[in-house]
Amino acid sequence: MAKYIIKRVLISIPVLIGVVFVIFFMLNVVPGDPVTLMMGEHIKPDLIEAFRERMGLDDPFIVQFFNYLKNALQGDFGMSYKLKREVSDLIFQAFPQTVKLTLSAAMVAWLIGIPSGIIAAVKQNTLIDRGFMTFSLMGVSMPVFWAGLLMQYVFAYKLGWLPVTGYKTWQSFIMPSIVLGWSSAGTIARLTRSNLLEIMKNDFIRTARAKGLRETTVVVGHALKNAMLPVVTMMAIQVSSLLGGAVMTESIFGIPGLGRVAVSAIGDRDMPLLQGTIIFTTMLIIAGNLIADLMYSVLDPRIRCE
Amino acid sequence: MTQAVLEKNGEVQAVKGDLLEVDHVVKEFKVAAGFRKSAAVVHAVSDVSFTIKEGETLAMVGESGCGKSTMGRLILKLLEPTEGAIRFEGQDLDKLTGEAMRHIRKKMQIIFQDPYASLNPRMTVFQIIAEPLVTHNMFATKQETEDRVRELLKIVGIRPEFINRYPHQFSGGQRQRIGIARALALNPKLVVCDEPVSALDVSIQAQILNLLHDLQKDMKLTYLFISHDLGVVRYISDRVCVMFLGKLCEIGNTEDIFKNPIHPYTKFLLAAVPKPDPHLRRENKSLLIGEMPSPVNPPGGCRFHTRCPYMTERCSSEEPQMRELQGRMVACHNAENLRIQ
Amino acid sequence: MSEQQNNAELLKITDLKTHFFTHKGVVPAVDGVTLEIPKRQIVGVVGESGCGKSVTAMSILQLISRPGRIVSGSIRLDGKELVGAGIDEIRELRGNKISVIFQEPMTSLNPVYTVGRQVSEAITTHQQVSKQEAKQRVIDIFKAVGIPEAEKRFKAYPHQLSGGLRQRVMIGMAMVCRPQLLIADEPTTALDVTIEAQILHLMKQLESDFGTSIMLITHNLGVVAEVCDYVYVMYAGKIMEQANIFDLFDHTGHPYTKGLLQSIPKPMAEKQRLYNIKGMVPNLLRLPKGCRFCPRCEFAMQECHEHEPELYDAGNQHLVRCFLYKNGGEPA
Amino acid sequence: GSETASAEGNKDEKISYDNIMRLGEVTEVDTCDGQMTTEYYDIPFMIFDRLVEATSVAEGKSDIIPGLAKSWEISPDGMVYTFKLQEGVKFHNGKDFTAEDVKYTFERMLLPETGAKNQDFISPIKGSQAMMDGTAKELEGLEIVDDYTVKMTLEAPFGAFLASLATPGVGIYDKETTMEAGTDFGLVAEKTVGTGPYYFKSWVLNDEKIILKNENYWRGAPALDGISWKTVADADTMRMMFESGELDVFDCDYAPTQIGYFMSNEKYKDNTVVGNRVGIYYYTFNQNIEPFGDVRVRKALQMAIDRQSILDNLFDGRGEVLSGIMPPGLVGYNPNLPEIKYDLEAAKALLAEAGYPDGFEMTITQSTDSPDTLSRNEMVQAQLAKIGVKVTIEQVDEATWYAVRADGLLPMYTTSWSADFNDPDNFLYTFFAPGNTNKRSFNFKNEELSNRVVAARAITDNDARMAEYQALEKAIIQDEAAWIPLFCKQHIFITSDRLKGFKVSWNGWTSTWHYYEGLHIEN
Amino acid sequence: MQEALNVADYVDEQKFFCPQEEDIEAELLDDDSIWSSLKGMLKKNKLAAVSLAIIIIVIFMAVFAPWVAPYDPNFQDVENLRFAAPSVQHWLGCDELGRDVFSRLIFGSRVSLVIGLVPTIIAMTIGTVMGLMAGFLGKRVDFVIMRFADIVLAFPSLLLAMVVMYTLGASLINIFIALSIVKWAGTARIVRAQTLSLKEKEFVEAARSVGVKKWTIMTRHILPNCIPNLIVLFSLNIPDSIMSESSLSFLGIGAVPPSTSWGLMVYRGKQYLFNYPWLALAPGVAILIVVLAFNFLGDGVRDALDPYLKD
Ligand SMILES: Nc1ncnc2c1ncn2[C@@H]1O[C@H](COP(=O)(O)OP(=O)(O)OP(=O)(O)O)[C@@H](O)[C@H]1O
Ligand SMILES: Nc1ncnc2c1ncn2[C@@H]1O[C@H](COP(=O)(O)OP(=O)(O)OP(=O)(O)O)[C@@H](O)[C@H]1O
Ligand SMILES: [Mg+2]
Ligand SMILES: [Mg+2]
Repeated sequence: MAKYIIKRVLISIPVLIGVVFVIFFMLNVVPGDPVTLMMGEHIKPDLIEAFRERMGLDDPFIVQFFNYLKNALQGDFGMSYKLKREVSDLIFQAFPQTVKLTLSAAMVAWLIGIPSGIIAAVKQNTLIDRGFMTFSLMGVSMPVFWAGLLMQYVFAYKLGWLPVTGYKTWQSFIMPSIVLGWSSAGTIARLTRSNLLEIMKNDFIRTARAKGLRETTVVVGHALKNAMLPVVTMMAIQVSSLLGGAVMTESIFGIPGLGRVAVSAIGDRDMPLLQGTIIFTTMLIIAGNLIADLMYSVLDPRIRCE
Repeated sequence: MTQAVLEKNGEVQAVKGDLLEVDHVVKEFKVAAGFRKSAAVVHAVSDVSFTIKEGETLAMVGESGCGKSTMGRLILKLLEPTEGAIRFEGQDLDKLTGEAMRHIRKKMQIIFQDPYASLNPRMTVFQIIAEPLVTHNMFATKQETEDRVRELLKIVGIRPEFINRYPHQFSGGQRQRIGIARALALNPKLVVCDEPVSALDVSIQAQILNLLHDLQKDMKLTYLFISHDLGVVRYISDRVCVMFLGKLCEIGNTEDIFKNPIHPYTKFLLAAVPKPDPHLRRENKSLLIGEMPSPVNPPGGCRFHTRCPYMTERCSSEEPQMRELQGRMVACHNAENLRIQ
Repeated sequence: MSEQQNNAELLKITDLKTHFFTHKGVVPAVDGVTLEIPKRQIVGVVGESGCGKSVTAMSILQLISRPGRIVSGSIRLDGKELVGAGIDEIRELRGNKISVIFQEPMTSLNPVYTVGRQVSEAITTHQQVSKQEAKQRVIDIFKAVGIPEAEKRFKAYPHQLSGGLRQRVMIGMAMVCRPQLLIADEPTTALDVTIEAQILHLMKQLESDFGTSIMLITHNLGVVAEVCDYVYVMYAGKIMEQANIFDLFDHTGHPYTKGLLQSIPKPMAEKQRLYNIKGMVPNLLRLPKGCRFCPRCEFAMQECHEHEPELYDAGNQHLVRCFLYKNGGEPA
Repeated sequence: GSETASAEGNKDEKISYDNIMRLGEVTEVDTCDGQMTTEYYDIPFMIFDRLVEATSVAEGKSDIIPGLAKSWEISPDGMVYTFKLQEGVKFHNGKDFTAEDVKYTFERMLLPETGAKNQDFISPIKGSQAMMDGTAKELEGLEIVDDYTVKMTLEAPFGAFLASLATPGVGIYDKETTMEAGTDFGLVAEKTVGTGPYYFKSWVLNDEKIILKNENYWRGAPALDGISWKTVADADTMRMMFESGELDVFDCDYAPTQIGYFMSNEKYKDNTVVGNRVGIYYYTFNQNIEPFGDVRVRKALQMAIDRQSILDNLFDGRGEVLSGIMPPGLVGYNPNLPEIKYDLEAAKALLAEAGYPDGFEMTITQSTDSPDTLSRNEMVQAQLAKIGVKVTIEQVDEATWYAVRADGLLPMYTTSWSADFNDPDNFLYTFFAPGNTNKRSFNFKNEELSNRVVAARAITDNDARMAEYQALEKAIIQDEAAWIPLFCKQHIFITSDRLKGFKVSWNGWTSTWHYYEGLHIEN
Repeated sequence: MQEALNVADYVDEQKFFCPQEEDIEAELLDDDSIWSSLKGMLKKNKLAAVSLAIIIIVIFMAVFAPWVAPYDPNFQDVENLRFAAPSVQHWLGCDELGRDVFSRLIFGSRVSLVIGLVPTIIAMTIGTVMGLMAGFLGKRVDFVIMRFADIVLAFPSLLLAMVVMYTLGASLINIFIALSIVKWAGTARIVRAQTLSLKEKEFVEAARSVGVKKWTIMTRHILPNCIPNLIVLFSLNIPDSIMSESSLSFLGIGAVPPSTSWGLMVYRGKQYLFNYPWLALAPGVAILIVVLAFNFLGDGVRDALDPYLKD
């Protein structure tokens, strides 16, 4: 198992490098000079040049890229142009909030998505099916910021039940998790439903019924575990979309997480910060993938080692 | 025939009409196995040699997974052998590329077992049957192609009016006929039939077998007939080769083998076939015990020795070679003794 | 039929109709089947693909799923009516008094649970037994169905077993509650001949050891000849002929049965064309008028095109659905 | 030293917000070092003191009052300023404030390696150019007479020198601590030390900055326990937070469209604080882009925009349409400037005269994340359509916008400017000095006028200087039509019930050291 | 050979195994094509049918916007209609510049739908080609393409789209590019997986055995069999793109005025949520309904085309 994890981590290194390269490349073709941005408008051109040289910004693209990689491997992601702080510090400060938000949103997504999917599948093509699917797909169909604002309006502003923003108490995570989680619950519900329907056509379900099992035992005991396999894989993909949604959720709910850092870094052309953030979010996604794979192997004996 | 074949010494009468020669062919697949395990090697076909004469039907029988289909695919060069050579009309397929190979392809065709998977569901009958013709530019105009397709449909017993229908609009037996028409389109010499009737009901099976039989007569076809149904094999083939776990056990004339199997595996195989006659019921049939070993770790020595009741010391250590016995080839150390029984 | 034989009856299906209500129309997959399974017998049901064999069998346990349902008829197990019984009553029978094994051993087992667990579930569903005891019984039954290293296999997952072993597990699962009736729906079709022979042998043994009646569904007449006592021949949702095994082969009645038997390739000194039934099984949505078989029948008469024949008695419990037997005995 | 350690030890202590003013901000700031920013002065204002302070005497009027300099003398030629410094003032970490700190602070600003952005405010001092060029290490014009006396000699007389020393960028730093802090200065709360009424308590990025009261402030401790700034990225969220009592002040600049709502709401009637912004909204012309090289076209566009309508509809009419550069409240404001009339017919006639009877196509560029600017541009788009001018609104991101503007390539755009210090120089020089007009993409072509803008700095007679500025204003805006002035507007704040004594500074900014004076919370 | 086969005789002789005509005629009625499956699904699944109707109506309104919209979407009447509440004249009220919200909604649907469609088509075309090549050609091609896909999939997609948008600048074309870059990889993966399984199908082997060229096999045998899946993917990708656009709009890098999109309308309207709620609610609900409709239709299509889920 350990060997497998190590192998997986090693495999993801080229992907990470590719990600850095892509970002590096894209930010290198942008108009708008980060140096001018950083140094202000009053500075003399020759000083700008000196600064560029010092920062290695005059080197060829490839050289810059490899220098960056070299430093990153030693944990040095450089200094934010705009905020003039260590990128790693900024990220570590923001990281826990994003992880918390993503995890709690994932929980919400599963709590809404899986039961809805199961009920919809069992009651296929009935009003109940449509109702549950509509409910869970509504999250996918509302812009996160819009849903967030509406929730804030109702639950914080009108009813005063929850704080409008914040991240220090668990109460303040309720709305953001629901908004974000709901936005991917539909995907999970849909996948659960269609997998369950597919699994229910399998011969072994007939076998289970022929044994005299109750229908609930058949569905929950025999079909569900099989149906969950692709849903688990989905989880990894969810991480990516949850992180994307976190960008907006964090803005709306005032959570100082990675998404906020990323947005401002993009706006400010803060290359080192942006690269750092993307590397870390990518690592989160890769970790999500890895966890999904491991869970898959736990669930599916065909993959698990003998 | 060609130089290559003539140069081969021995087996003079075989040389004369050999259309296909399979020469010590080995095929191994590397598969990624399991979560943590590294790649494993499946020994699908191990050192198999046989020949097929023009106009004859050679049947290949054996249990599931013993390598029959793999052998068929090797012959058609859908797979490349790991070792060994396959010669068609004396030409080594391995060495042929491009145009030459395309030329050879016209002479070899295949009919598959599954009448559902073997026809592209998104193509019309016309497109399916015309594809070989178009690929090899057999006809200049579409009209000529269409005429030929219609003719082929008539031959296999499908009304030509259905030329623009899709496969799902036909029954299993009809689909199999379409598959046969496609195989015949280029006037092949050799047709590999990979279990062409296993998926069909007996009544339809009889129709198809009759058709194959008639076509062979009329078109001088040579068949490699892969099947696990010994009844069918006995009906259709001139010679039979029996495979076990990637290796040949026995090759010989059909009637000889059916009447007097030598290799222990052949004996069990024949004994296991249920006879459609309640009077022939035997309460104490000699049953083969156990399951087929895995082709990933085939047993050493004779591959059958783990299940063979006549196993001797030698069987587990030394691999038996094919040798001639009573006008056929057998790979068993104890063949002489068993013959007497 | 004598009084005594009636007593020996385990299952009696009378005029069963199971139809599928698809959007293309009503498919009468089983269309008035009457069938009896006596105690301690192996009864075969044969026929071409799609003629309603499996649906008949599944109707017994009411495992028919939408859009199908039993339209009418009666199914009695030991005199107890099953049609219209509550789902809980049926569930109590499933796997307990009546169990089934299916054609595909590959897909009939749940891939994510150990076979031991799946089999012991059959026990714990119907009986209050400790986990330990259930396990012991599973291991015992595994031994009984000839699974080597039964203790070890208890913890195996289906994918770790070969097809033959899986089918044995299926049989073990079916037998573990000592059912009165075992429905075997093409139990050997997916298996190699050598394995098939083993499984058939095992089934015969079960019948004699446990006294279980077996309903064996197959399209392989060889298999029927090998193990069955009594045979029903189905065609397009109806029983065409029923007879004991010897009568069926020796005094074949129905032209359809004859066709089936003659289509089997036989070892012949000289190769000649095989007999075959022309045409193919009709679409159940558009059944021909009159006898369902008459469009394919060589002996079809005017009458056959107009009226549906009944099952006519040809003596010795041999019934044939053909006008040739209207007057009993040998064909007119 | 030991002070820093104890500050760190306190990190986890729970802060009670009972007596802390809670404010909100939409964007996170990059630094609290006043030298390094041109946009963010809230905290620099509060934690640092300047030599002099600008105080609001009346609405839109300011006076210079003593700060860390308790008095000063100006030589008659306006070249030498001698400051007497407060004695006994201590920095937040207990270090004494002396003349050495003033020298250090000024030199730090000018040294190129600092990368400061506010050199303009002290660049009149002699030798500053040499330092900025990197040729001098010390500021020639700044002389320490004794520990509490500093003498500054200017390159040339500069009437607004004192006013510019009151700007937030020239807060005085503690030499020793600041040098030690290096690049952490302005970023790490404990290391950012001043003499101001509050000290920098904590800064959690994208979340909250807190300053707490300086018990030992030399003018006396403030009434508030502290001030917190929450970063709330979304203005609508911020407004909800305010309305549900999580913030004490809502700055209507974040939601100008909501002014009407708040002003007409009974609930907030007594909680509205209004100040005039000493500033101006305007549209620019890039004279390098045709047809804006033609003064007739520029004039036509000036007349074709209904500025009153924009003010009324987008800012609830809270402001005043302007026709020049200098807004009311700025010294030198000219109330008698002729009005630029909204006159479509005249505009059309001018366009026809310039050879564009059917109008032309043009582009207005804005940065993407500003729906308010977009509304303004869309109104202008619709208004200009009436004289046949077809406007395309182009959106680019902020960084690009600034970069392109600095290259002088931005087409027409709209923005606003408000006074850093109360002198016309802060407007005219910033916009129309040679070089500056290019950096702002005006590309103003009249060199004579540009040179006069620079020369006006050195006029020692204040009245004469003001007269020159007024003349320049008329020439540039009305004769040359170098830009389209729109209006000045009020800056409106809504405060919570508990916050008392909230005032707007003389220039209409939020950031003001008046957060010290008279502001308190009644719970 | 030809002379050996007198076709007519031959057929005559064989006629006893020639299937009967009525039978085939009967079989032919069982049409299982994609279209008939979809038709059957629409009959059974009312929600999908309603969804389809909604989508058709919206598309109709978008195409014929100038005729359908009651007013010019950019006509401002700031003086009189600023924040006019919904009324008989202005069904959904007016915005801060006195423009008719309903008309803007109709015109906005153009951009939103185009953003739903165009990037999806581009991305899926690229993804299909890539997936086909990777799956069919295998080896190095597969390796290179799939590593690229891995990289794209390892990005948080919205961030990637943002970076692309910032790099290229906000414009409709760039949204297309950004979303295409983000989305192609998903399609590529799915097509690759399907290609791998189709490649093993016997009809492909049959084609190979007669020497059909690789490209022909890919285009004639594999691609058409991916189509049901692609249809499903397509119908599920469209709502995704519409949502992505609204997210980008929220971050200020979505559609560019004067063209308005629903996302942009929500973004601009949200500041009036309290006082003039129709400004944000109307486009928000429009997005909700259309995206839901696409999702339901997509689910229906999946149910209909997925052989496992068929009854
Ligand atoms: N592409 C492949 N990759 C890996 N293993 C393969 C491949 N093709 C075949 N094999 C393995 O090779 C062995 C022989 O397979 P083959 O299909 O030739 O058997 P067969 O005799 O045709 O069986 P059946 O009667 O089931 O068709 C099997 O164990 C099979 O799993
Ligand atoms: N779910 C269903 N919907 C519609 N028709 C069905 C369904 N299940 C079975 N049928 C129809 O019922 C008929 C009988 O099917 P059944 O499975 O009993 O055949 P069978 O005799 O077991 O054939 P096989 O040998 O192929 O298993 C078939 O024609 C089939 O089309
Ligand atoms: Mg095979
Ligand atoms: Mg069946």
